[in-house]
Amino acid sequence: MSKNLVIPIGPQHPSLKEPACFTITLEGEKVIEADIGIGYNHRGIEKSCESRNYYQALYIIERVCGICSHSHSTCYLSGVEKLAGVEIPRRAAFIRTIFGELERLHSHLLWLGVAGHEIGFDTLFMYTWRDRELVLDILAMLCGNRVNYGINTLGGVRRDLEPQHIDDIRRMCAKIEERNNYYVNLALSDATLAARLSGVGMLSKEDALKYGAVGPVLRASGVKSDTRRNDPYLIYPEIPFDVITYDSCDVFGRVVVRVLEINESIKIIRYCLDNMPDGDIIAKMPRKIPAGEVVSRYEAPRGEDVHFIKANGTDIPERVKVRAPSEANWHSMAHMLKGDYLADTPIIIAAIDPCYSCTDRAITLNNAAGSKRTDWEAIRKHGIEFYRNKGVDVSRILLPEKINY
Amino acid sequence: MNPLKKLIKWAQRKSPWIIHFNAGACNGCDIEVVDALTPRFDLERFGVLQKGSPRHADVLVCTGAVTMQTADRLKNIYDQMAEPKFVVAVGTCACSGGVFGDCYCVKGGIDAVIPVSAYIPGCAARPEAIIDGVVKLLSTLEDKKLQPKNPIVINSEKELADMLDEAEAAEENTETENFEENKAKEDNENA
Amino acid sequence: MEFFQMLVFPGLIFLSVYSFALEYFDRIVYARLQNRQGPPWYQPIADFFKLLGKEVIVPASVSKLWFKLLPVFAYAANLAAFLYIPLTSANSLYPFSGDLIVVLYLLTIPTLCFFLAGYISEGVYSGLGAVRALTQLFAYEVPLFMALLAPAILADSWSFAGISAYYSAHPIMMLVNIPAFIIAIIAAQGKLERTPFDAPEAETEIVAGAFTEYSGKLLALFRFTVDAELVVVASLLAAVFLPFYASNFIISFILYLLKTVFIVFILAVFKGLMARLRIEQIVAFCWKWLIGIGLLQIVLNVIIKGAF
Amino acid sequence: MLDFHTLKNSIIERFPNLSDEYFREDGTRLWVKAVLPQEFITLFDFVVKELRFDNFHMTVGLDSGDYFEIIYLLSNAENQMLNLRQRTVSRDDTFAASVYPYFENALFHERELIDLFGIDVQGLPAGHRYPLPDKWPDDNYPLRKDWKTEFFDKKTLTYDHEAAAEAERLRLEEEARKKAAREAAIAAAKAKKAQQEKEAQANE
Repeated sequence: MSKNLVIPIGPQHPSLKEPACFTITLEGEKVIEADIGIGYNHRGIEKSCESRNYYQALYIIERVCGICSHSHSTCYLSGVEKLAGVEIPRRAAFIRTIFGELERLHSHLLWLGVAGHEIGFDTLFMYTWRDRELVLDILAMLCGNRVNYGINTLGGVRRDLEPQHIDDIRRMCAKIEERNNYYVNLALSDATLAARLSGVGMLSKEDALKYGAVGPVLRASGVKSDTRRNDPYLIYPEIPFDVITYDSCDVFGRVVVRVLEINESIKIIRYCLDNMPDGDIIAKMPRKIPAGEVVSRYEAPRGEDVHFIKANGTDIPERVKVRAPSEANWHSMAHMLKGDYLADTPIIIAAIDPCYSCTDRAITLNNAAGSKRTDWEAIRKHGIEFYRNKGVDVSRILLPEKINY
Repeated sequence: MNPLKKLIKWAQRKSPWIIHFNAGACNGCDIEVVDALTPRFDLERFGVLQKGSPRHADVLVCTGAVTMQTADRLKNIYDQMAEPKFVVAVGTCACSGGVFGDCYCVKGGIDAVIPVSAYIPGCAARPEAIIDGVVKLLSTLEDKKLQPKNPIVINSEKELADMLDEAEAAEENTETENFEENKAKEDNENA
Repeated sequence: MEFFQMLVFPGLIFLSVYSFALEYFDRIVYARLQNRQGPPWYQPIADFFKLLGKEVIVPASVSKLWFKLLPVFAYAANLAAFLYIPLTSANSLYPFSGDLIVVLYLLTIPTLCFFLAGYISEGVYSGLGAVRALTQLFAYEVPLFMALLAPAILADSWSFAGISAYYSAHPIMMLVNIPAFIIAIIAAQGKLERTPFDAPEAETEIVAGAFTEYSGKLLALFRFTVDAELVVVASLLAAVFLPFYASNFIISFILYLLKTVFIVFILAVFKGLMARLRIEQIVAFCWKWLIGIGLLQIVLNVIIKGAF
Repeated sequence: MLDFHTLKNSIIERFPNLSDEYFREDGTRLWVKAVLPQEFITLFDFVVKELRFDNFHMTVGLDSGDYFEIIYLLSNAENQMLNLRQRTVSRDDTFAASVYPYFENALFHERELIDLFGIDVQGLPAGHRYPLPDKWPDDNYPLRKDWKTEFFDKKTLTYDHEAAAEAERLRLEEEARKKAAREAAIAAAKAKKAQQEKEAQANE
């Protein structure tokens, strides 16, 4: 392949769970140039929040991203409650923390499976997703839905944790912890896993800070920064947990950071279950939020999630801005892609655990310079398009028999 | 040869290969679609395999409200798939645009762009619902008269152009029927 | 009689039926490894006939003749190789002195067909898949030849008949070839492009490698070739490394089935436990490790042959 | 851990025209009032270089009536957050300075300002438009207050300006009428109360 080959990965590609288009310029098997094309998921969430009151906007904010819906709703609500000057009851704060950590559990297990799938290790994919089912059962038991659990509401939590729920959660935590130890020594001992992951997607400490990486990607480059410690919220100031860092600066480090964070989350859940106070779970919230601006930060499974809310005294928010964690990692990922092999591209893209629906952004791939499409589709599409704007769908037309082919 | 046709129809019911495309979803449904392939809900029991290339797949599983950006890519993938092909819309957003229906950048459900064979509602449609939808789609294959079209092989731009001109000529004399058909299509689109 | 043998028993019908059976066995073992339930027994047959019923899309800029003929060449090479491998008795359909070498060379033709299929369909992904198929061919070909020729050196003859005669004479010699058997298994995994070595059709990187543009009947034939290759390679390994046969037909046929199922079981477990290696890691691994052990094995065999 | 007081003084002493009422403290966050672009760049450079606020979180675009504002969220190693504001001169002259030279990952945020607000951010490298789809019609900026989604026809991708203006006029009339009605009600209530007091005094 003397000339540089331009490979479009996406918008539909088996390794991507969501639409994004990466134009990778190759020299042989080495990647020399990577251009990110994301934002196919831009649905105009911020505009629709401005035509909904605070309760209705909560439903949109929860569906920014399917995997970290609790992070977005908690971040949004802590902002609105701060504006309204309402202090949510302690029991509600405990329940929110437990749900945040349950979400981190199933998100990290999900990512471990996807990473395994990217490098062709489907057995790891199947095992981790089987264990993830345990966490989803608990979530379904607690709040009725496996994904987009609507436990949060303005001023606190919708449902309480009954005693028999609590020992189900403890049993699940024990089972997940035992499975997770298996994954910890699998990650550290398996030869092919190490062969495929170490030395791939290097992001040095300075680059991580320069490009503003967040979450496990930052912590895997040796930077000790976690929003639960930097800007504590809910119950985190009291909880004794430590921030996991690993200084191998590559995809292998991100696997280790995420796997060890699962253990931390289990420790946090156990602490919350042990000393959860009684009391009511929701506080009275005024319908009209007084005018003001607030910035709320939350540690989502993929990194730091920042919400900006501006209220103008009515019951409709004037401006809601969501900065999802994946959006901060795009630049560091484009930097990581250069210099590695094509075979590593999917795992590097997956390594920052991108959540395109979170990033809510749209960039298109300029086909002129880009991919080399087989001529057949071009002709076939041309034919269908040519006839579509004439109002007749050619694929439905029964071509007269006399055309012999 | 009737037995061969019957065998092929049986085979189509028994081994639907799916290809998954997210047309702007919150990826809650995508995770549930992929979840249906994992040990607890194993879709391989029904012979379902996830395939990478549109050429290999029969069932296009779409999730998410179609944003304007993904609309023509979704159309492109649908065109690339080999007949007989089906489309399954998973999740409320795919069926009708869902909670993002009124956003400025969203075209609505999957049927705004391509014909859909099966709708599976649910905000994050559960894997059980997805499996039920796929199995129901398979069982409808029997009664629908499904003859695989003989392949139209087009070799060059010129040949395609002539074929389309003939089709255009054929279209002239069927102008009147098409007029009603188009009007009917207009009505149910803005209904 | 000859015609019957060609067409039915060791020939076309048996090969097709047995390749469906082995593909089913392989998928069930793989699924059970991931504690999934796995497909029903008729799944390979259903996949094959469903693909027959699908529309064939032929890219316009491709020479139609070659695009359609390549799967046929690949399958024909497989079938030809299968005729030379002894199944139930010491000598196969047409035993002659160098049939081991002929089978080995016939087995490289399918890989060349995969390369040509990927190359002429000019898609970005299929082009890359084709190049990877060739680079992998150079990686596993030499160790596979070494591993298969080591027992031949010990048996001092290039034909299956000679090998089975020698090893049935002194069976303990089979234990000497254990390292060669291990290398042959790993190289076979590379030849069949299965998971540790499936860079040429890595689903998450280059969609479906050389077969990206194929659909309908042609894809069915290609998948059929891949299954047939599994049968041929398994019976080749069985014929070279476990060359013992019973006297009457029924028992030796069951013995043959057991041998091939055992080999395919190892390949399936192998596939379940490993992650996919990058293409240059595959080449490095094959050239450094497999050839090293292969050379040792050949030297060992020469010494033993000299001694006895 | 320099507290906000020293922080404020160091900024005011470097930029005399920023007086104390320009700042607002709120927990661990220090908000700064809006500043015109020319002045903003020197302030931004001072804050990033000298005060070591080198962690960039995001930019937020705001349509505040007669001009646009851009809020930059920065934080330093001690996790104190400083929110600077830059405002454009007016709704039509939408020039704004870019911070891309300081923070490369501000690229997406600032492209978004261009697309969704129509703020003309100078100093960004060439690249695709962002985040709107490529078929999006020009000078249609969705996040502006006067752009309503219901007047945007998704099929033909055109914005119906007359209907929007019409609806705007109706809304203003409606508001005026309601305000007038409310004042009338208050006046009536006051009159009634005054009259009741007179009666109370009368019958004492």
